[in-house]
Amino acid sequence: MAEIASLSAAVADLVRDGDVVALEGFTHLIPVAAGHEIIRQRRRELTLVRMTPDIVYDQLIGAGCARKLIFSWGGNPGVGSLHRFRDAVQHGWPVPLEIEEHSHAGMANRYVAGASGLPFAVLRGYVGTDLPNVTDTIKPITCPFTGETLTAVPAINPDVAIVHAQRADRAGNVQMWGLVGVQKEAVLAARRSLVTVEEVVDELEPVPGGMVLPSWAVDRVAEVPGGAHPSYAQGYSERDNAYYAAWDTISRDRDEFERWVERVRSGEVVRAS
Amino acid sequence: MAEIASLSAAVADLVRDGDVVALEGFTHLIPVAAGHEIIRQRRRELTLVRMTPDIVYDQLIGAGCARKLIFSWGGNPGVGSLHRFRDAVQHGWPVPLEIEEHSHAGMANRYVAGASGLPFAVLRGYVGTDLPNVTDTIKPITCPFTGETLTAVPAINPDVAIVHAQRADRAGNVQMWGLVGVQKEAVLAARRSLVTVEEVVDELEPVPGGMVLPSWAVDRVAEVPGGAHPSYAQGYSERDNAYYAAWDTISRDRDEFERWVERVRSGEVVRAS
Amino acid sequence: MSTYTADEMMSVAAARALSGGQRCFVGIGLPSTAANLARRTHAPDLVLIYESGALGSKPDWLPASIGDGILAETADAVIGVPEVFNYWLQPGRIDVGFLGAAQLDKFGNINTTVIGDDYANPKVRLPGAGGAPEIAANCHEVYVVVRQSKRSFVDQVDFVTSYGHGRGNGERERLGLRGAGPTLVITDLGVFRPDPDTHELVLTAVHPGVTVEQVREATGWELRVADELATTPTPTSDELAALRALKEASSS
Amino acid sequence: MSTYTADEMMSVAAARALSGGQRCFVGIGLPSTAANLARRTHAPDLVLIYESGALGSKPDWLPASIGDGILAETADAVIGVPEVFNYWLQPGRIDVGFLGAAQLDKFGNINTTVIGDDYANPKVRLPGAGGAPEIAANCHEVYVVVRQSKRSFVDQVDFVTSYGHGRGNGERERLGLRGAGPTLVITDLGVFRPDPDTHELVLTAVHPGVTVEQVREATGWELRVADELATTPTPTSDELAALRALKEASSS
Repeated sequence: MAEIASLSAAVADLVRDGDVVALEGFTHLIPVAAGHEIIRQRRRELTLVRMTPDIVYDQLIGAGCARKLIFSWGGNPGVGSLHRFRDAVQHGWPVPLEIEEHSHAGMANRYVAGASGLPFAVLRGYVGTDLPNVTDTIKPITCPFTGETLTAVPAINPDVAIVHAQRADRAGNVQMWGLVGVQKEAVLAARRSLVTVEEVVDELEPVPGGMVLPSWAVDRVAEVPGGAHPSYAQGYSERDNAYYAAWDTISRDRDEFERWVERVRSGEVVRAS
Repeated sequence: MAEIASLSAAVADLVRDGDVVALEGFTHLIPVAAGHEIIRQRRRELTLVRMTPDIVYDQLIGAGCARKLIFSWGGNPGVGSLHRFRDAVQHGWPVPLEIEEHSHAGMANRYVAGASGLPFAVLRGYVGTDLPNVTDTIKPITCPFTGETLTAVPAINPDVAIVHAQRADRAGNVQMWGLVGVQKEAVLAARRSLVTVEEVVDELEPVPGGMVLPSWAVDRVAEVPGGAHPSYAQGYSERDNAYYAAWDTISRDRDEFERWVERVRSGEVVRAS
Repeated sequence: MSTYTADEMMSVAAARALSGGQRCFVGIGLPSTAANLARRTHAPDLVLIYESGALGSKPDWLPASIGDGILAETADAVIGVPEVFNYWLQPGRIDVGFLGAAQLDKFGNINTTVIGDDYANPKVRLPGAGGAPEIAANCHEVYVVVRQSKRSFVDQVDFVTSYGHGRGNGERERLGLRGAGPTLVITDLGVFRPDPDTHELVLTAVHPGVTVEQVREATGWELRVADELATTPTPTSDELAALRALKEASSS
Repeated sequence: MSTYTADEMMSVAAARALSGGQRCFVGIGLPSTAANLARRTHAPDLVLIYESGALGSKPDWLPASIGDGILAETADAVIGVPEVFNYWLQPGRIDVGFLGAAQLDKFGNINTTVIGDDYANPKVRLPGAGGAPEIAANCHEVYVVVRQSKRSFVDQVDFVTSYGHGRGNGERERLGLRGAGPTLVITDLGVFRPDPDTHELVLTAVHPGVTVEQVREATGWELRVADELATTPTPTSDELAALRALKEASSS
């Protein structure tokens, strides 16, 4: 059963140096505040997993929390590049960043396999591309019925998955709606899980398009209103497009970025702002 | 784009002798009226696919429409055996019935593979059972990453899938909610598809737990209120448990069953009743 | 003390085996009766999972089928059937798989496929596997509830639909199956548990008024009896009242 | 005639390539602009599919990202990301994949991964693959929209992120890829189509006022020009009005 905890206690309990950690949320419902808490707690040597590492991963990478990134698209959506990510890959700053690179279809299926208790997934993917030449977690597999060759990718089973959702009830059942990405799969694939929510309510009113994760499939729930900012929570907030643009400036310069990290560490930046 | 048609025209257009046909619906939303229309149109030599062949398949088998059944559980749920199914398997009446037998997990994954454009699916299943000894569509497969042996089953891609849903709009977009079984997978796996609906409406109001199949993924929509009887359509009708019990009597005796078929053929039984 | 039937004793004994907070994958019929009774008596927070796609159902009456509307309407979450098997059952998230059986053998293997030794020409064609093979494989443990007779309780099943302990002696582990398999069998006569070494089912308790001789008569193999044979406590009036209320509500 | 920019010409030309009723898998940026413009002008029943899980979105303004709320709120159906790729893209249900590119080569191969020939030590680290490799593989055909320069239009991409026609001459078919691959490339200078035999991209149209020499200057390989070179019709005032209204609404 999920325990309702503070964000800092939940991150302290669940996230350890060296862990494989997935903060998921496909543009919508990105658990940014939890990422900041990881920076604040100075976690190190994490293997970060995420289909679309965007600014929250740029922040974690720039703050030196990560030694490896498993991903399929790393950019500032609608704006451009991730400068901290590029700096880490191109110049090893602040620490070298190993990368394991897939496509979205491959990553989504890796989570599905992880959630399904299978060691691998099968897809029609990567054929003809250079990705199998640089990523050793892409292999051919033969259909035992037709003889056709397809592509296999291994399951992802993070030590910890963190997602953001709209609501939880006091028993820790979690409800989310709108674009739900691979959040359910990430939670189910992980050994431990934390869900930050906009609010904890007495009862989860059913919502069109809503999905419920039962309390017994989640370890911790933390109430963090606005915890997805500058991403959004449908029904609670709008995407802050201006912040994504502003991040381009903050992140372009190492010194300016480090001042931002200091603000996070001092507790001044509680949400992305 | 789905064309809105009468049930008889849709079945005449889509279902041909010798086809592989899946009528899906997991206890809820079973397309019974469409099954009766297939009996009325005297289709022959069908390979019938269904996870839970219950009374609608008992009827199709007894009426001599089928030469083969691919399934995972054949019974009258909550009542007992399917007498027409047993008679066909044990005595070849009215025609012999070949069977291909799986588990629910295997069948569900066969539909998933079919819907996904993959030739096979992988699961942890069948291990230690006698099913692989009698069913040749169950094979071992090795994980290319861990070396572990798992089980593979081939995709199901029916010629025609038929499901029942609560509503469609005039453009042919289909909406269903409640227990949705493998209905989406069956439609997406099939070459042609028919959805019978309780009603065609001007606009699909979003519903909690609702799922929409876009018009362009469906071939025909037919308005058949009560078309799931004696199964039910959540929000429209209740399961007719008495009818399931009554079927036990009708189906136990060949003559009584044949009188029932005549009533269907004469158009007297439009719904199961 | 009120009177009760052997079936009621069986349902009560099966219900008692479940404890609060457990996640229980429920087959229809006897298992569903027992699981719902447990939820209405000593285990209100038992989590019921039905293969039709209902996670955490809280029905007020006994559903006639695994797809009754009441299961979806009272569920914490309603999901598609592929997700039930792939995301919830297969990874080992379910504590107890609660199954029935047409035939059960000495090592807890279950047959719900055919009676007779020729699959192609069966004496009796049964419904088939349903969800049971993977429930038996992937739940942490399996409880079986079955009415006992020489016909249903056999030395070796005609067809292994759901694997129990094979021919015993650790075969199950050698096949790489993750769950512990059948750890408890509850019948209308008594309770059986597998021997820890051989995995043969051993009679560990008889229901009140049942003799070992009666159980032996209804067992198709040479019955082993535990050194310390228990007697099941009789159903309490609360248990019987709850069971009868569940059944009454479902038939009304 | 109103004046317009080269980018506007490119978006209008790209929009015109789409026709009503087509199912279009839309990347963000230039492809999304073109697809939404098509829906607001000549192809109102174009079906827009975004990898974030929105099937049939009908946004009133240009979304800043593939996950904007407007995409979910106006969609026919909202689904999870695994389902987008497995149930909708992979089986070949989508007519057109509309992609951008950082680098595009003579055979329509796309690079969005790294600039430079050492993957481990790239000159420029780009965002990576996203959904593009499987969009390029599994849509019936692929349209690419890209601003053209000698840097972006190269003889051979540094990294094949999304496979076009390989090194040409039917390589794509031999790999067993089901979709036809890139059949149309629209730039700010003109329009390219693959030669039916060699699959090399050939200039088939120039935008008004653009010379073949200008296109040649902005092409990193020895440019081939179609025998019958067309000139793109200038944007109509309706097209420009619709495009500007879309952009205005999105920045307000």
